[in-house]
Amino acid sequence: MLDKNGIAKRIAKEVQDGYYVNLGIGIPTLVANFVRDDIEVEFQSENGVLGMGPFPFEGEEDADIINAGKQTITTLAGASFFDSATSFSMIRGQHVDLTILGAMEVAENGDIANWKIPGKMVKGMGGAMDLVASAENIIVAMMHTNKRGESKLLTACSLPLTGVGCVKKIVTNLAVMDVKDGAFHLLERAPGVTVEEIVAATAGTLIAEGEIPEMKL
Amino acid sequence: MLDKNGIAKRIAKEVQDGYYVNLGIGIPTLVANFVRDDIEVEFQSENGVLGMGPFPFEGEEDADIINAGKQTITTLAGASFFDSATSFSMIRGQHVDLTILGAMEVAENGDIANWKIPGKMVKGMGGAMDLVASAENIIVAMMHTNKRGESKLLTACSLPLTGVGCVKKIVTNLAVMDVKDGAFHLLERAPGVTVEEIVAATAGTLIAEGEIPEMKL
Amino acid sequence: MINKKVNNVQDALQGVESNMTFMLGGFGLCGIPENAISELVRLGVNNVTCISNNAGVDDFGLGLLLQHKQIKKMISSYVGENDEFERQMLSGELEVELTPQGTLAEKCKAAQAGFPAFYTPAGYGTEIAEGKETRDFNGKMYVLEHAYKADFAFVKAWKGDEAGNLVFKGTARNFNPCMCGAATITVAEVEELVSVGELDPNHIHVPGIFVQRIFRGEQYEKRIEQKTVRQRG
Amino acid sequence: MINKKVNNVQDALQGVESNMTFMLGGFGLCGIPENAISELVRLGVNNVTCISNNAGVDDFGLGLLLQHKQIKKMISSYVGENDEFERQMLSGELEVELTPQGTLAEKCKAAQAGFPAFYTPAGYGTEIAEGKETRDFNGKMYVLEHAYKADFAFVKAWKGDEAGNLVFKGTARNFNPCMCGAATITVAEVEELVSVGELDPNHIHVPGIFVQRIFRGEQYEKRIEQKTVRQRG
Repeated sequence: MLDKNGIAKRIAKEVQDGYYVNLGIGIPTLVANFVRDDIEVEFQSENGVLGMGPFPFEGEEDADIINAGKQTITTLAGASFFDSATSFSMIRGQHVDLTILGAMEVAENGDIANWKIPGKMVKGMGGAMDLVASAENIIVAMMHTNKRGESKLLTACSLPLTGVGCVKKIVTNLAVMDVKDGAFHLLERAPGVTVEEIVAATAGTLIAEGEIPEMKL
Repeated sequence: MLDKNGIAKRIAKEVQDGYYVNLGIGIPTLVANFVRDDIEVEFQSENGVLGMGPFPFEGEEDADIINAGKQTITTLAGASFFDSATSFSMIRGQHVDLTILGAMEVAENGDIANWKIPGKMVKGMGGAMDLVASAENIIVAMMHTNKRGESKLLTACSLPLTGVGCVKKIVTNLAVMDVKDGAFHLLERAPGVTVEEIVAATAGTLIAEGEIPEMKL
Repeated sequence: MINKKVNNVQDALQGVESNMTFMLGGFGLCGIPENAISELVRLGVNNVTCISNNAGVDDFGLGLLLQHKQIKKMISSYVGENDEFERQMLSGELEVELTPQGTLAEKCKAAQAGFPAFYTPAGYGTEIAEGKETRDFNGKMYVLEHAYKADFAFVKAWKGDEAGNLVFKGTARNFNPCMCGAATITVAEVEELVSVGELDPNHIHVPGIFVQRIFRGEQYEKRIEQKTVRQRG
Repeated sequence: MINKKVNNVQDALQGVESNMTFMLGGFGLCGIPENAISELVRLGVNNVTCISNNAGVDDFGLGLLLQHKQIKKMISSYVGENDEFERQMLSGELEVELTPQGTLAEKCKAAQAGFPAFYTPAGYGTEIAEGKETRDFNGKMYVLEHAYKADFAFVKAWKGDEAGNLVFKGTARNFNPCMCGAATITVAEVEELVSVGELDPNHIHVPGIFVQRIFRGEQYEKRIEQKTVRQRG
């Protein structure tokens, strides 16, 4: 079973040379730490920066330079700042190659819910609705089950949707899955996790054909 | 009767303190020469400059700094350069206070034609269609009649339109007129020109009520 | 040069009244018009609608207006990080309209640019699209979203000149340029107000035509919401 | 940093073929991609559609492609200043689609920004609106215009870096930024190609994400169309 860093590490393998990548808040943010350093990648943050670098050293943080999670950041050579409309032109115009974000629920048809629990929590969708409606390549990073042990991979989402039929791949603490043809397709098991455990933790249709390899990190 | 500079001089009196002004090619360009220097005005050119100044001195022209008429220009302190989309945001968003442009024909309902003579000449509308469709304050600068002596102030335009019901004021070599309620309303006569001469040169409905003063330049 | 300079925040906010709609720049607490917000608190205008990506934190940014119950309605994309907000929303004291972030930016931009409405894919198939026109273009579905209308836009830039030209620093730019010219009156506050001619005309982020009033803000706290650092190797 | 640098105009135009649609930046002869145009002439591709505000003059700019009869269709807002153009248009050799200048800019911008279409007041009630959807918003009429699609966009900037970031000078900016990222492949040519880190990240007009290839143009004539000067007092 993977921890959050493990999920981030596995997702980092999906990041290819020449990719512009948007990382959501939470586990996705950790992905930047694990991307191979022999490939060229640029990170975009929807509040208006391309070419994000690591967090600043203590005392070097600048209130005017943050990411979408409101964290202080640095920029790398070749970076640029721009306004919010331009930022979403990059996203809506499909210039960002890969979007990695968290979710509360994903359905077997690719629907995703991650912004609202009616009556309980409404933080808002931020840029997530724009991202999932536009991105051609979306990976969801999340725990396979919620805090109550219930599957987050469902036949249909029960929470208000963020986007419809948009999720292509999911990496959880238990597995890597493609989402296509109305089902979750098991590709890899997390270290030490059996196919049976994944099946048991998945409420939606899960297809596991042939030998399912353990993921390499 | 006015010459081109006279028309420009009369129109310059319509330019008020604090106005952003877009000047079309031809007579309108001359208006800049006659604006009072005790008021604050900024000239916008739709190819991407705000704060245009006079033409450069010989040897100081810069191929990268031109106006919409492709003429070399200079800029004043406080000027800015921007792209074409931003430029038309200023125009479409009604941030430009006054638009002065030429015309081949104007109709008594405010229609204007100035971009095409079917079978003869098609230079294109350039930014004129955007300007006339958006501007709240449009003054047409033109000769009262064409080269064949025919009136350019008509009941209805015969040439393909540039915009509908948009012209508010016309200054010609003969007169100043408001365009409202489906008619040309005579406001001022050019020096030495009689009301009768203006009536004779106007094909559309011309209303001349009371004493029509001679214009002051 | 058309001079947009006013002497202080009081002059800059002349005409502000209760029941108005305001746009406020900033992302989180980054690039917010701190001085205009303080003055709105001091003026005590209430029943106002605020269009702003976020709602500040409990004791800073728009959180100050929430604290004083001056806001009738918030239009934002993300409103976490604010307990008082959550309390007012759940109790029904505060009306909230959540809008996808890119849509929010573009609804301001549309108002600035004279576009009445636009089609965006964001929110299609979600409750955000309920009651809105949707349409297929080239096999993909889009939602029709309308331009915002506001009485005042309050933005914050790094530098500005008397002609109203603005320059931003880092990610403090965010929504600020999109809101300039999107309201009847745009008020820009800057850290440094320079004379015309000092800013490079090639590097002006917002031309002065989109700004009606400009002033130098008295002080900026520029609070950091999530200070995150790494250890020195 | 994702490196977009290619060594020369030949590498930059790899994949260019006859029958394609191109966008070309520039206003008149100001800010046109001179080197890309020369290479298009050399490659001899024909039957192409060109989206560009103007069509150059008889012996320079896009006029060169017209001279060699490589253009099937021009999409522009203004095509005066070119006799060969007029001859080909009147004889029916050349297809011409005239589009209001602001609409042309925005059709490029829409392609860049992922908007399928937009409503603009320009051209309402004229032959430009014939056959197009029109619509009333708040008592004013608008025309629905669709985003352009192009195979290549050729733009010219003043400076650029290896990451594809672009900076423009004066009014040579014009349509160039609107076209970046509006085609499958955007090729930027620059007068000066600098290393990453040399351009101020606050003052980049076009972020590199909108550019696929960048090269330093061998030479620029930068011809002036209407040299206009005043006398020294």
